[in-house]
Amino acid sequence: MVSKVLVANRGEIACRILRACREAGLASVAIYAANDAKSFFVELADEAIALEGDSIAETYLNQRQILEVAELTGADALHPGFGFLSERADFARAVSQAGIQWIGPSPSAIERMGDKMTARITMRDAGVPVIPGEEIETEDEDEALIAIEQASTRVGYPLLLKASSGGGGKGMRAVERPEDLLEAARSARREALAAFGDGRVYLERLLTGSKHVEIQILADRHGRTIHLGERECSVQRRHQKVFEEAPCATMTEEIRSSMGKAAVAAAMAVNYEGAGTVEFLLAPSGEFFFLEMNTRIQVEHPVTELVTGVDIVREQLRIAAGEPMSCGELHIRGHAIEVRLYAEDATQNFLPAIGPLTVFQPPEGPGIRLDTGVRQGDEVTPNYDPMLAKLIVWAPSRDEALQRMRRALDEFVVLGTTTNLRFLRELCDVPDVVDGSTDTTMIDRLWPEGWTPTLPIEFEDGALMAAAVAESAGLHRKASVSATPNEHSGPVSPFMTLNRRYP
Amino acid sequence: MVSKVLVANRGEIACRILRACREAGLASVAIYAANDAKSFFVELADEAIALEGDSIAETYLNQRQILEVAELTGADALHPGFGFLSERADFARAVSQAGIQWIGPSPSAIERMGDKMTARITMRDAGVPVIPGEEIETEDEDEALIAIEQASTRVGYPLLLKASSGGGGKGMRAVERPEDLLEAARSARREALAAFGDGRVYLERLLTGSKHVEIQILADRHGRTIHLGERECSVQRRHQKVFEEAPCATMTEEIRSSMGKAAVAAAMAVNYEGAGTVEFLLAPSGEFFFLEMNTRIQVEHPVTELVTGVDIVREQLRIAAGEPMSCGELHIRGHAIEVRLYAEDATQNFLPAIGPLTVFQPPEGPGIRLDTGVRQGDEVTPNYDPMLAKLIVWAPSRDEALQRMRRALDEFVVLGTTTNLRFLRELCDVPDVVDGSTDTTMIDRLWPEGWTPTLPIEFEDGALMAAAVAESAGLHRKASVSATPNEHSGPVSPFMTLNRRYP
Amino acid sequence: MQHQFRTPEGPVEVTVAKQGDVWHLGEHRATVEPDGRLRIQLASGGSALATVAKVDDTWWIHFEGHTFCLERIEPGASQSGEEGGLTAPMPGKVLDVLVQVGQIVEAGQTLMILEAMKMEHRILASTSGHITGIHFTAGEQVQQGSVLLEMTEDED
Amino acid sequence: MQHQFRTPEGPVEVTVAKQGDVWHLGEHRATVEPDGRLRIQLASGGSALATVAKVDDTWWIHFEGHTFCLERIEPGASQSGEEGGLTAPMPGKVLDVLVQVGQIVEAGQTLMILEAMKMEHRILASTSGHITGIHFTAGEQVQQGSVLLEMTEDED
Repeated sequence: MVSKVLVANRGEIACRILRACREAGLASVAIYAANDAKSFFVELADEAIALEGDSIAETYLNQRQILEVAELTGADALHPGFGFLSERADFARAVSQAGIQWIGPSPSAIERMGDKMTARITMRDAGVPVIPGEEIETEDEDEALIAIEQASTRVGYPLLLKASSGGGGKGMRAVERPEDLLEAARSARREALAAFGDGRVYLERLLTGSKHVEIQILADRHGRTIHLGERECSVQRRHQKVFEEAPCATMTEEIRSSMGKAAVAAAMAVNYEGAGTVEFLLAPSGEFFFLEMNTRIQVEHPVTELVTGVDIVREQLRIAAGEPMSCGELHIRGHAIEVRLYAEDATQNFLPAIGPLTVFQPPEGPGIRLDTGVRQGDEVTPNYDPMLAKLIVWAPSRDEALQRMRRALDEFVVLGTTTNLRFLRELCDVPDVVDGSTDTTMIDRLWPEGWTPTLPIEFEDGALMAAAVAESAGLHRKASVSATPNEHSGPVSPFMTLNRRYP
Repeated sequence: MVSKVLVANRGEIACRILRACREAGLASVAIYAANDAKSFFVELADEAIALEGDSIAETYLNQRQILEVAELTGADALHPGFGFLSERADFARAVSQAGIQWIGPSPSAIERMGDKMTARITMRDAGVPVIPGEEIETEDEDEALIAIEQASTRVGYPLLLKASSGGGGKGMRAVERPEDLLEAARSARREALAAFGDGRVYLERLLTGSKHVEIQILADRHGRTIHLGERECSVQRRHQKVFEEAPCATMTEEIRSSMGKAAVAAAMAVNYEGAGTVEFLLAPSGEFFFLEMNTRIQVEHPVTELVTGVDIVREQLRIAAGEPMSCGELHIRGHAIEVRLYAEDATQNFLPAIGPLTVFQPPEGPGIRLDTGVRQGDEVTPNYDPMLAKLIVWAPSRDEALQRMRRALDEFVVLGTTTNLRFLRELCDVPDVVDGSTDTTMIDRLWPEGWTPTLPIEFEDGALMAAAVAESAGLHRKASVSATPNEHSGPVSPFMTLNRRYP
Repeated sequence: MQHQFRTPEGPVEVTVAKQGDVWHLGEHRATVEPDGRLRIQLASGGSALATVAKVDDTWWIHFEGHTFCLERIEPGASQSGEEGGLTAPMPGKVLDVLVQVGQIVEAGQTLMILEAMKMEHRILASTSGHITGIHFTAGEQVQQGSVLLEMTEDED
Repeated sequence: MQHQFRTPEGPVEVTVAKQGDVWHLGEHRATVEPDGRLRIQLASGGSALATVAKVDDTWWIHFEGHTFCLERIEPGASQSGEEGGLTAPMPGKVLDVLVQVGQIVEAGQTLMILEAMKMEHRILASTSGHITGIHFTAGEQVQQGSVLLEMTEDED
C-alpha cells in the first residue's frame, strides 16, 4: 500500500509526478532548496518541506536529509524522478531500509545497469548485442590513461569515451584523432568525477550515421514485463537530446519486435520492476546495439504516453503499490514529437543562458501538451539544468505532427531569457527531420560552424521598429492592461441584513 | 482544390478551425464585428476583415457581406463553424453558387435535417426510430395553438415543445401540465421566431430517465460514410449541454453497433458529406430514438477526437478539398470528458454573467486540452454566447478521466467574471456522474431548488481574510511583478563596429 | 486594519493586523507572496494560496477551488438599493411588459421578459404586492442593474 | 524620436515618428495595441503583432516567430568592454586556470575552464597574444560578465 508520496526532485518532472499523485488520490510531499521556494512544483504538493543547505549536494542529493523529511512527514513511498538520486542504488537501498517504498527498480537492478561497464557485460551475457568497445575498470588516473590508450588502437577511431557512471552527456567525449585522446580522457574523467564521484571511463566505437532508438519498459510484481514500443531521440546537441519522437520514422514491425524482445530480455535479466528504458543504436543496416538502460522515468516519456495511451507515471505508482499494471495490449496510434525548450543560446554553441521569464506564453490548442515547471515571472538561474519545458504534440500522422509542432512553436513567446525556440522551429524544416532520416550526428553535420537563424532582413527592421516605438511610447513604464482593470463592474450581489463581525 | 479558407465564425471554434488551416498549410481569412476587433481568433488568421454593422444580423449573420469578403480576399472555401450560418441551407447554396467550396454537407442535406419536422419524417421513412410525437406544420399562430392543444392529448404529458428550426435549447419548452401548455407554446414560438425567423414548433413525448447519446459521422466523396462512435451529453441545464463524454459509460458493443448503423443510414439518406452528428435518446431499456441531426461540427467534437485519434476539423478540410478521409478503422481508446466553462451564475439558475477576465489561468499537464477563444485581460460582453472555454481531459479509463478533470478544475482560476467553474467541479463528485448513470434531467432532479456550492465555513474565512489583507496591503495599486521586472540583466551581446542608421 | 465587505449573507466587518510580514485574523495567518498572491494559513492547520484581483470595488478571490466575490463597502457609504426595485440582472432588451402600474401581482408572477445573449429571461415578482412604477417598454435596451419596475410588498 | 540599439551587427540608430496613433519608420508603420503589443505593418505589406518586454536596458521583442534582444544605448553613454577582457559567459565556478601572466597564447587555446549548470565550459583565446592579467583562481565563483583574464593582441 502507498498513501503518501515524497517526490525527491524539482522542476517539470516534480510537477508531472505531483499531479499524478493528486489524480491518483495520493497525498504528496515536495522537498525544495531555498532557491526553489517560489517554484511551481512547491505549490502543487500537499506539503512542501524546505531543505537546509545551499549546494545541490546539501539539498537534492542529500540522502540523509531527504530521509528525515520522509520520516517527518510520514511519507510511505518515494519517487526520485530523473537525475539527482534517481539512479543511486545506495539511496534506493536506504529508502527501502527505512520502510519506505522506492518507486523504481531494486537497488541491485540499478547497480547492474547504472554502472555502464557492468551493464555492457550483463547484456553481452544475455545475448543482447553491444557496441564494439572495451571496458577500463581501473580507477587510478595514470593506469587508466595507459589502458585507454592501448584499448583505443583496438577499438579504432573515431571513438567515444563514456563515463561508466555517466548520463546526459556528462563525462562523454567523441575523439576523432589519436592525438586528442589523452586530453579528452582527462577532461571526461574530471567531469565524471565531479558529477558522479566516479572517474572511470570506457571506450566504444563511434558509430556514425546511426539512430538513437530506445524501448520503454514496464514490469510489475505480477509476472508481466512488457515494452511500449520505441522512441527515436537521434537529434542531439552536446550529447543531449533535443527532439524526440514516437514511433521512429524508419521503424519496421520486424525490428520493433526484435528490439522489443531484446529490451524485455534486458529488463528480465536484472529482475526489473517499474518503468525503465533500454537504449539502442540502430545502424542503417537494421542492426542494433545496446547502449545502456536508464532505470528510471525519462525526460521524453510523454511521446510514448501519447502514442500508446499509457500513463507511465501513473503505472509507476500502481506498480510500486504492488498492483498489476493496468495497460493492455500494445497499440501504437498516430505520431508524437517532443522538443526540449532550453534556456540556451543556440547561436553560441548552445551555451546555457539565465534571466527572468518576463513573458512566457506557451501555445494552445488540440494535440498540444506542455510539461513545464516554470511560469511567467519566474527566474532562470544557473543552479539547475537549463531545460524550461517540454513541448509535445500528437497528430494522426508524422507529417501532421510536424505541421502541428511548427504551428505550436510559432505561437510560443518567451522574452527575458535567451532560449532555443527558433532553433527548434527551424529544426522542423530541416530535410533530414522532414523525411525522418535523422541520426545522432545530424546537428554537427548540418551546422559544423554553429547554427545561426535564417532571418529575413525585414523582420529585423520590424523588431528594431518595435523596440523604438516601445521605448518612445514608454511601454515599460505602463502596467499591463490586464493587471489593473478599472472600468468594469463585477456582478451585483444581492445582500440581506444579517451582520457578521470578524474576528 | 482548397487553398484559402474563410472562417465565418468567431470565438473558440474560429480559433480551432484557423489553427487547423495553419497546420494544413491553408491560408485563412477571419471576419469580425467591431466588438471582436481585439479577440484572439482575429490574431490567428492570416488575414482579418472587419464587418460593418453592429448587430449579429448585420455582421456574422450577414450573408451578403460575408460573400463580399470572400470575393475580396480570394477565399476559395468557407468554414461556417457551428451556430450562426452553419445550418442555413440558403447560405450554403449562395456560397457554392459564388464558386466557393462550402465546408459542410449539401444545401439539400442541411434543409432536410435542419427542419426538425422534415428530419423526423425522413428518418421514420428510413426506418430509424423517432420519439413519439406530432408535427404541426402550420405557421399561423392561432391555428398552430389549436393544433398543438389537440396533439397534446394524443402525445400525453409530460411533453416537449420544440422549434422546428431550433437548436441549443432555444424555442424548447418542457410542459408538465395541460394548463401550462398555451403559455409555453406562445413563448417557444416567440423565441423561435426571434432566433430563427420561423415560429413553428412540434410536440414530442418527454422521455424522462433517458440519456442523450449522439454519433459522430464522417462522409467523403469517395464512397465512405463512417461513424466515430458515440458521445454522451446527458448532463444539461436549460437544455444546454455542460458535461460531455466519450464513450458513453453504459454503452454496449451491441447498442453502439446498431446506433452507429442507424446514424450512417441517416447520413446516407440525405447523401451526406463532411462531418455531422446524429443525436439519439437512449432509454434505460436500451431502445433509442432519433432526436435530430446536426449538419455541422459540434461543440463537443473534441471528446471524440481524443478517444478515436481522428482530427475531425482536419478531415472536414480534406473532404471539402475532394480528398478521401485519412482515418482508418474505428478504434476507441480510453475515455474523454469535456466540461463547458460558461460565464454564468450557477447559483442564480445559470444566469449569464459579464465582466472582465482579470485573471484567466487554465490548468496544465498531461491529458488536458483547452479549446478557448479568450485570454486573460479579455472582456466578456452580452453580445455573444457566454461559453468561455471547453476543458477536455483524456485518460486511459473513465475513473482516471474524472480524477484528472477534478485536478484540472482545481487548478483553473478565473477572476473578474462569475463562471460555473465550481459547479463543474462539484458535478465531478455527484454519484450519478461517478457511476455513469447520468440522464437528461439529472441537474433538475438533483437541485430542484437551484444549486449552491458546498462551502466549508473556514474557506469563506480565508477568502474574507484574503480580501482584507489585499485591501490593506494595497495589492490593487501594485503592478504585477512579472509585468515590470527591473533587477535582471539580459545576456550580454557581443557587438562590433559596423554602424547602421534607420531609416 | 478594518474593512467591510458585502457577502451573500450580508455585510461583514473584518479586522486584520500586521506583525512583521505576517497578517493575522484571529488564529488565521497570511503573507503576501512576491507574485501578488496570498499564502493563507487557516487556524485548522490548512494552508493554501489565494489569487486575488480587484475590479472596481470588488475583490475577486480564488481560494481552495472556490471563487469569492467580495464587494468592499467604502467607510461611510450609504446602503441603497435594498427595497422595492426590480433590477435588470444583465444588459439586454425588453421583449415584453406583462403588467401595468397599479396591478396586483402574486409572488412568482412574470412581470417582464428580457432578451440577452440570445435567450429569454423572465423578471418575476419576489413577493405579492402592487406595481408602483414601470420604467421601460418593449424594445428598449436596459443596462445591468437598471431598475425595471417598482412594487410595494403587500402587508399580510 | 531617435534611439540607439545594440544588435549583433553593431549599434543601430532608429528614428520613429508619430502621426496620430500611428508610428512611422520609413514605409513601415506601427500602432500600440491596448494589451501593450505592437501591430507592425511592414513596407512589403506583411503585418504581424510584436510582443515586447524590457529587462533593464534591453528590449526583448518577439516578432514573426523570431526573438530579438536589443539593448538600448543611453544617449551619451560611453562604449566600454570592447577590448582585451575575456569575460565569463555565465555565472559559475572556475575549475582550472591553464595559463600564467606573461604567457604567449595562440588563438583557440584554452585559457580557463569554468563549471556552470553541471557542465564544463572552456574559455578560449580569440586571437594570439600575451596574457596580461588573471583575476580568478581555481575554485572561485564568478558572475556573468566578470572579466576573467586580460590579454593583448599580438600585432601581425
